[in-house]
Amino acid sequence: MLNFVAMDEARKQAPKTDRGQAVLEIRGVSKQYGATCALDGARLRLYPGRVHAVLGENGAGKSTLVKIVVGAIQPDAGTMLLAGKPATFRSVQQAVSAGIVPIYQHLSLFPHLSVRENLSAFALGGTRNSRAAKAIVSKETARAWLDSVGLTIDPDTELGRLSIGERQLVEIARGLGQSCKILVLDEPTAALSHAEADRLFAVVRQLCAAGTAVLFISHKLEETEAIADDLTVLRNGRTVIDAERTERVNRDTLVHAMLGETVNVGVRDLPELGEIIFRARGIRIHRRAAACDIAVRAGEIVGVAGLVGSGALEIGAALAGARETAIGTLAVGDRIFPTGNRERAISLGVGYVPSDRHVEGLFPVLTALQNASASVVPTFSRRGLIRRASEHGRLVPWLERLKLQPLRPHLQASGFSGGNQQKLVVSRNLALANLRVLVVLEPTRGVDIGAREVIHDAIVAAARQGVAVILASSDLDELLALSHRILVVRHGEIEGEMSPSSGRETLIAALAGRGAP
Amino acid sequence: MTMAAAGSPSIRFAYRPPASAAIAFVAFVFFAILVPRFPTLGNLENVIRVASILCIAACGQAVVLILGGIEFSFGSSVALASVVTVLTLPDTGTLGAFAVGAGVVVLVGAVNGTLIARFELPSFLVTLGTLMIGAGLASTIAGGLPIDAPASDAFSWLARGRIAGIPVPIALAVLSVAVLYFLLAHTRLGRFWYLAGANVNAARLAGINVRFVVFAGYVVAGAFCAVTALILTSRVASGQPNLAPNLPFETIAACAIGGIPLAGGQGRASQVVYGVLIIAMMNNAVVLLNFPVAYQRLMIAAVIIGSVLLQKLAGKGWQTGARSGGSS
Amino acid sequence: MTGALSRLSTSGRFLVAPVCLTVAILAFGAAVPEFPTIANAGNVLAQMWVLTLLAVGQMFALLTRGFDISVGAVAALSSTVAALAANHWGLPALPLGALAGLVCGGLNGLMIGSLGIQPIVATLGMFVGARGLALLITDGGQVVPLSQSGIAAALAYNSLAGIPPIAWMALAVVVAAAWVLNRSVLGRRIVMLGSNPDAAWLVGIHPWRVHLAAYGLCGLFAGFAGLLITIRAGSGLPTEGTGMELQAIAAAVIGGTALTGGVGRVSGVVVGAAFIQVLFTGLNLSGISPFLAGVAVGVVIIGSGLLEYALRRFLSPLEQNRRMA
Amino acid sequence: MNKRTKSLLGGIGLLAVVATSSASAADKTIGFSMPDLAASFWVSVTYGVEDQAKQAGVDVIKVNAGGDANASQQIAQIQDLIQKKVDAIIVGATNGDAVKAVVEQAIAAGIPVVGVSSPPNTDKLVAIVSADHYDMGKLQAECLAKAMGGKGNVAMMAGPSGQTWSDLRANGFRDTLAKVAPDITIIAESRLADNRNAALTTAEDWIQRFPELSGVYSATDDMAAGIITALKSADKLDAVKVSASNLSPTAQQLLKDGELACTSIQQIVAQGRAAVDQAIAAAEGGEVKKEVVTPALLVTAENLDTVDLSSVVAPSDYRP
Repeated sequence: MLNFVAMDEARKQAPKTDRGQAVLEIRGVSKQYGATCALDGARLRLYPGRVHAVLGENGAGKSTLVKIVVGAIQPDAGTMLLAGKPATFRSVQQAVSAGIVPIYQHLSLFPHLSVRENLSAFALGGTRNSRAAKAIVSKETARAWLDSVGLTIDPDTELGRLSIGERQLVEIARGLGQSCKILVLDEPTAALSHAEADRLFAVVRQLCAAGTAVLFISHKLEETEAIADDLTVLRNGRTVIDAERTERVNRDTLVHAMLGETVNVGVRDLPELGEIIFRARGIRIHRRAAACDIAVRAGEIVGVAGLVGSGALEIGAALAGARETAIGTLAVGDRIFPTGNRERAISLGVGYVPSDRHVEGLFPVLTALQNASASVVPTFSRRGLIRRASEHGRLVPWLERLKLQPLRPHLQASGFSGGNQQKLVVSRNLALANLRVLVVLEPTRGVDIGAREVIHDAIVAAARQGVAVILASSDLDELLALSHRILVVRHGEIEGEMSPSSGRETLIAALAGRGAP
Repeated sequence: MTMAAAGSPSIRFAYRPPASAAIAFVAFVFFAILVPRFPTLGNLENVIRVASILCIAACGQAVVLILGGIEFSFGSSVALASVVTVLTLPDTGTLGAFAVGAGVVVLVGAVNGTLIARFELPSFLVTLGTLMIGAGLASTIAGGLPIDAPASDAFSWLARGRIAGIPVPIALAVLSVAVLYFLLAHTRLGRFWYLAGANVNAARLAGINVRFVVFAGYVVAGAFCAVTALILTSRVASGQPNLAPNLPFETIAACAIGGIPLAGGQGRASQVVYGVLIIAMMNNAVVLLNFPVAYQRLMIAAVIIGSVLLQKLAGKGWQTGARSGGSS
Repeated sequence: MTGALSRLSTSGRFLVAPVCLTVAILAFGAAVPEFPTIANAGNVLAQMWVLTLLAVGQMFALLTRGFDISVGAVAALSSTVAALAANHWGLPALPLGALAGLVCGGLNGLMIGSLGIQPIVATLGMFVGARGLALLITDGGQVVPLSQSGIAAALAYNSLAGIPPIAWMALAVVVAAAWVLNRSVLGRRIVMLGSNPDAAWLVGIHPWRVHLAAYGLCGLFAGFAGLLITIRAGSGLPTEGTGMELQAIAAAVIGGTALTGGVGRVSGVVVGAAFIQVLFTGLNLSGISPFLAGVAVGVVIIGSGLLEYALRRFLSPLEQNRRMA
Repeated sequence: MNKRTKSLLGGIGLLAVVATSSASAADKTIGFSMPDLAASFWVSVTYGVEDQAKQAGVDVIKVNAGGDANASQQIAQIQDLIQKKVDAIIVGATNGDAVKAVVEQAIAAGIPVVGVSSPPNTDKLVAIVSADHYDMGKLQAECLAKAMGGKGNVAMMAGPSGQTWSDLRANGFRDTLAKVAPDITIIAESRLADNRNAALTTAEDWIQRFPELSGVYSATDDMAAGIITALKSADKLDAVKVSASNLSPTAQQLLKDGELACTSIQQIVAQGRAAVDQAIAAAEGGEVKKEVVTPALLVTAENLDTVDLSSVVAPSDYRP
C-alpha cells in the first residue's frame, strides 16, 4: 500500500480545532476496478458527535468509499487513521470490532431469516460461539432496537414479509443497536416515508449527542442540509468539497460541486425538428404517479432530468418498451405497441441503451463484435444464417466511428474499459437499420471524458438522421448541451418542461424542487 | 494467434485452441507410450467409435450449458426411446421405428424447453423431474425387461454399418459436431444461444425472443440426444429400459473437461470433441491395461477434477464472477 | 389479504410434501386396508431413514445454492469403511464410516468453496471417486459382512417403543441437523450465505468456510446413511446407493428446499423423504408397477416448481404495488 | 400403453383380491422378493412363481429391488412383506449377506422363508431351492475348453462385482478351467460391464488389445449377445468361442445360429415353481423339503431342441 500521507500533509488545510480530533481520517485513497478508477486520492474526515454527509452522483465513488471505511474492500493506496492512529481493516469484522458499524442500503439483509436474526447478523458473522442463541439478541432488545426506529413489528417475523421501507428500518435498527463510535448510513432514507425519515434523524441526533460520529451518504439535498453538520462531496472518485461545515455551503454550490462544471460538453448544433414520430400515452410507472404523455419529433432530443430515485430512469425504460407498466401505450408513427415488449419495440426501430450496463447491457464473456451486434443480428443474417463478413462489415465501421479502444472486435467485452463497453452497447442500437427512436439512459455514467464526447457526437448524429432521441441522465451538462427540451421528473411523474437555454441554475432549482421551471 | 495487449493481463482472446486440446494431446502421447496396442489403427477406431456415441449427446449438452442450463433427462429419454423404438418396430418398419424413437427424445426436450422457457423454472429441477418420469415410463412400458429387436441388418446399420468405409456412428458424430459448429458459429439461433446464456436480461432488452431461443435450445439438445439414442438402440439391438443412466453425467463431464464453463455464454464445438476424446481414451486405456474397476473410477474422478482445475488455473475464462472468497 | 398470500408464497412450498404424503396415504389406504395402520406407519418409520439422512444432508448443500450428487456413492463408501472398521476394531469403531463421509463432504466443500469449482463438477468427481475407492478397499466390490452381525441385527430390527433402535438413532441425528440448522451459528451462516451471498460477505462471514461446513455436513449425513445401511444389512455394501443421489435431491426439493438457496426446513425434508418412502412401500404392497414411483416423484417435482411459478405470477403484481407504495 | 393399463388394472384387481383374501384363512398369500426384474433370469423365476401360484390358487405379492446393488431397497421390501403378514416369503437375494438379518427377522416373526436361486445366507431358511451358480461356471468351463480344443486364451466378462451369483459363476469357471484345461490362459477379466452395451464396448477393446483371444466367458446371455456383436463386426467370430449362462430367446437364437458355443442354465422356471410349492407347504404346516436342487444344465446347438424349455425360460410373451 502506497503512503500518500506526506503528500497530503502538504495540502492539508488549517486544522479546525473546534471540532476536535477527527475520529476517522482517510487520505489519498484510491481504488481501481479493472479499467475503471472508482476512487482517485479521495479524502474524508469524520468528527465525533457530528453528522458528516458525503454527496455525489452515481459513480462518484461514494459506495466504494463506504466499503473501504467498513472494511468490505481494501484500497489500492491511501491511509486510514482511526483516532489519529493508522489502521487497516482486512474484514468487516475488524471494522465492526473497531466500532465502525455500517448500515447499507437494503443490501445486507437476509430475506429468509427472522427480523431478530437479521438484527444479529454481525454477531452471527463474527461470533466464535456455536450456539446461535448466544449471538442472537433477546426479544426485548430486538424490540427496543426496532422501537428506536419506530417499528412495532414482531421481531420473529420473517424479514421477507416486510415491505421495503420496513426492511430499511430494520437495517437501520441493526446498525443503531451495535455499540459504535462511527455509524455509517448508506442512503438510509431511499425507501423511507417522511415520518420514518424524521424518526431516523431523531435517533441519529441522539447518537451524536452521545458522541458518535455519523457518516451519512445521500442523494437527497433537503435532508442532507437538514441533518448534516459537515459535508464532503465526491466527483469522479475525487474529493471536491472536503469536510466543509454545512452552513458554509449553499445548495447551488453543492449541486455544482456534485455535477461538476469542469467537464466541458462541446457545444453542438442541434438538428432541425421533423414530424412527431414517437408518442407515449398514459404511461404510469407506478400506481400513485400521474400518467405521462410524451411526443417526440424526428431529429428531436428530449432530455429527461431527475435526481436518483425520481423515476426518470424508470420512465425512460418504459418508453423503450423495456419496463412493463400497468397502463399506457407507445407508438412509433401510427404503429402502436405495448410497454414491456422489447422484441416488438425493436422491430419498430426503438433502440435502447439501459442505465445499468452490467446487469442489462453487457454480455461480458462474449466478444466486442458480438456485443455490438446483439440487437441487429437479423440485419447480417439471411435465412437464419449469420454472415460473418457482413457482421464485420456492418459493425466495425460503427466501432471505428465510436473510436473503440482498442479496436479489436474479437476481444472479450469484459476486457474493455467502462467507456468502451458503453460504446459497444450504444453501437448495438445505432446499427439498427430501421432506427427511428433511441432511448438512452445514463449514456456516460462511469465513462471517461473521451468516450463521453464520442457518445454525445453519436447521439446528435443519430438525431440528425431523423431519429427521435430520449435522453435520461443525471449529468446536467449532458442534458443541457444535447437536448432540445428537458422534462423534469420528480416522484415518478413529469413535473414540468424547460428549455436548455434557461440555463443550468434553473434546472438545478427545478431538480431540487424549488420552483417550477 | 494474437499477442496479449501490453499491460492488460485480464484480456482474453476469442480465437485460440482450447486448453483441453493440449490435455487431449498429452493424454494421447502418454497412453500411446504406456499402453500396449493403444496406438493401433483398430484400437483407435474403437476409441473413436465409443467416443462418437457420447460425443453426439454431448453436443446436445453443450447447447444447454451454453444457455446456462443443465440437462439431466438424457439419462432416461435414451432408454425410453430405445424401448419405444423396439416396440414399434414390428408395426412401422425400421425407419418408422427410428423416427418414433427419435421423436420421443425430441419431445422430452420440447417438454423441458417449455417448462424452462415459458414457466421460467430452473433447468435443474425440470430435467431432474423428466429424468425420473422418463425412467419410470421406460420401465413400465417394457415391463422392466430388455426387449429384443428382431435381428436385421437395417436395424443394426446405425451402429455397425459403414459409409464409405467409415463406421456410421463416427460419421454421425462428425456430422453432429459439424452441425453443432455450424449452429453455434454460423446461425442466428446459435448466436442467440450465446447471448441468452451470457446475460439473459441484456438479451431480452436487445430485442431477442428469449423464450423461443431457450425452447429451441432444449429441442435441439433433444435432437442430438435422439441420434445417440438410436445408435445405442441399434448397437444393443434391443429396447433397454436401463440403457445409459449415466449419460447426463458423462456428457456434463465431457463438456466440463473440454473446457465449457457451466456458467453459460461460452463453449465451442471443438471443446466437446476434446472432452469426449479425453474420456474415451482413458476408458479404453484402463481396459487395455486390464486395470481393476476401482482404479478406473479413481482415474476418471482425477481426470474430471484435474482437468477442470487445470483449465481454471490456466485461463481466466473460468472465472464467472470474481469476488474475493465468494463463489456461487 | 396480501399478507396471507405472501405468507402462502413463502410457506406454500412447505405444504407440497405434507399434502402429497396425505394424498399418498389416503390413496394407498383405500387400496390396501392394512396400509394406514399404526404398525405399517412404524414400518415406514423404520425404513425411511437412509433416504431421509441423505436428503437432510443434501438440504445443507442446497441451502448454499449448490447441490451434491455424490451422496449415494459416499454413503456406500461410508458403509464399507464402517464395516471394515468394525471388523477390525470392534463394533464401537462403526462411526468411523461417518467420518469417511465427513472427509468426502469436506473435500467437496474445499473444491467448491476454495477452488471455486462448480458443484456439479466437484461432486461428479467425488461421485466417481468414492465409488472407485469403495471398490478398491473391498477387493472389487465384495460385500463386507459384519463379524458381530447379531448386535447389528438387534439394533436394526428389534422394536424399541414401536420402531427399531437404529431408527431412533437416525431420528436423533436428524434432530441434531434441525438443531444445527435452526439453533447453531453455523446453521444461520449457511442460510445467510444462501439467502444473500453478498450480504453474508458484508457482515463478516467467510464464504469458503461456510461452503466447507455445508458440504461437510452433507457428507457427514451421507456417512450416517452409510452406517444405517451397514447396520440394517449386517454388512458393508460398496456398490449400494445407485440412484439415491437423485432421490435425495428429489426428497429435499419436494420437502420445500429451494434450489435458489436460503430456504429449507429439516421437518419439510423429512416429510418429503417419508412421501417418497410411502410411495415405494405403497406401490410394493399394492402390486402396482414399482416403476410408476419414479413417474410420481418426477411429476411432484415439476408440479412443485409450477406451483411456485403460479404463486409468483399471482403475487408479483401485489408485491410490486407494495414496493412502490 | 396397453400394457401399462393392463398392469395397472391388474394391480388394482390384485388389490381387490388381496383385500378380501387376507381375511380368509383358506387362501394363502406368498411374498416374493427378487433383486431385479430387468434381468431375464429373474423374469423366468418370477414366471415360475406366478404360474405355479395361479395353479395352486394362492396370491403372490412380488417386490422388485430394482437392481443387484439395491440391497437396502430389498431389506425395506422384505420388511413390507413382514408387515403385510404374508404366509410365506420367497427370497432371491440381491446379496445373501445383506438380507440375512431381515430374513431372520421374518423367520422370527413366524413367517417361513424359502430361498430361491440366490438364497439368503442363513441356515434358518425353511427350504432352499437352487442350482449352484458355481456349477454353471463349471459347465461353461468344460464346454469352452472343449470348443477351444484345450488351448488358447480366454477373457472373462465376469459380471458385476460384489454379487453372489456372478462371483460363484466366475469361481466355478476359473477353478474348473484350471483343472480340465491347464493350457488355457485367462488373459483378461472385466467386472465393470453389467449390461449388453458395456459388454459390447469392453469386448471391442479386448479384440484390439488381445489379437490372440480365442475364447470368452460371459456371465450372462445378455452380455454374450453384446460380445458376439463385437466379434461379428470384427470378423473374429470363427476364431473366438463364446460361452454364456442363461437361456433367453436371444440366447436360443444365438445357439441356433452357431454363434454361441454353449450356455449353462438353471432350470429357473422349475425353481420358481418348486419354491412356491415349498412355500405353500411351509405356510400350511405341511412337509417341506429342506433342499431342492434343480441341477444346472448345459445347452448347446445339438440339445437345444430336446431341452424342456418350459422349466428353463418364461414364454417369450410373458411380462411380469
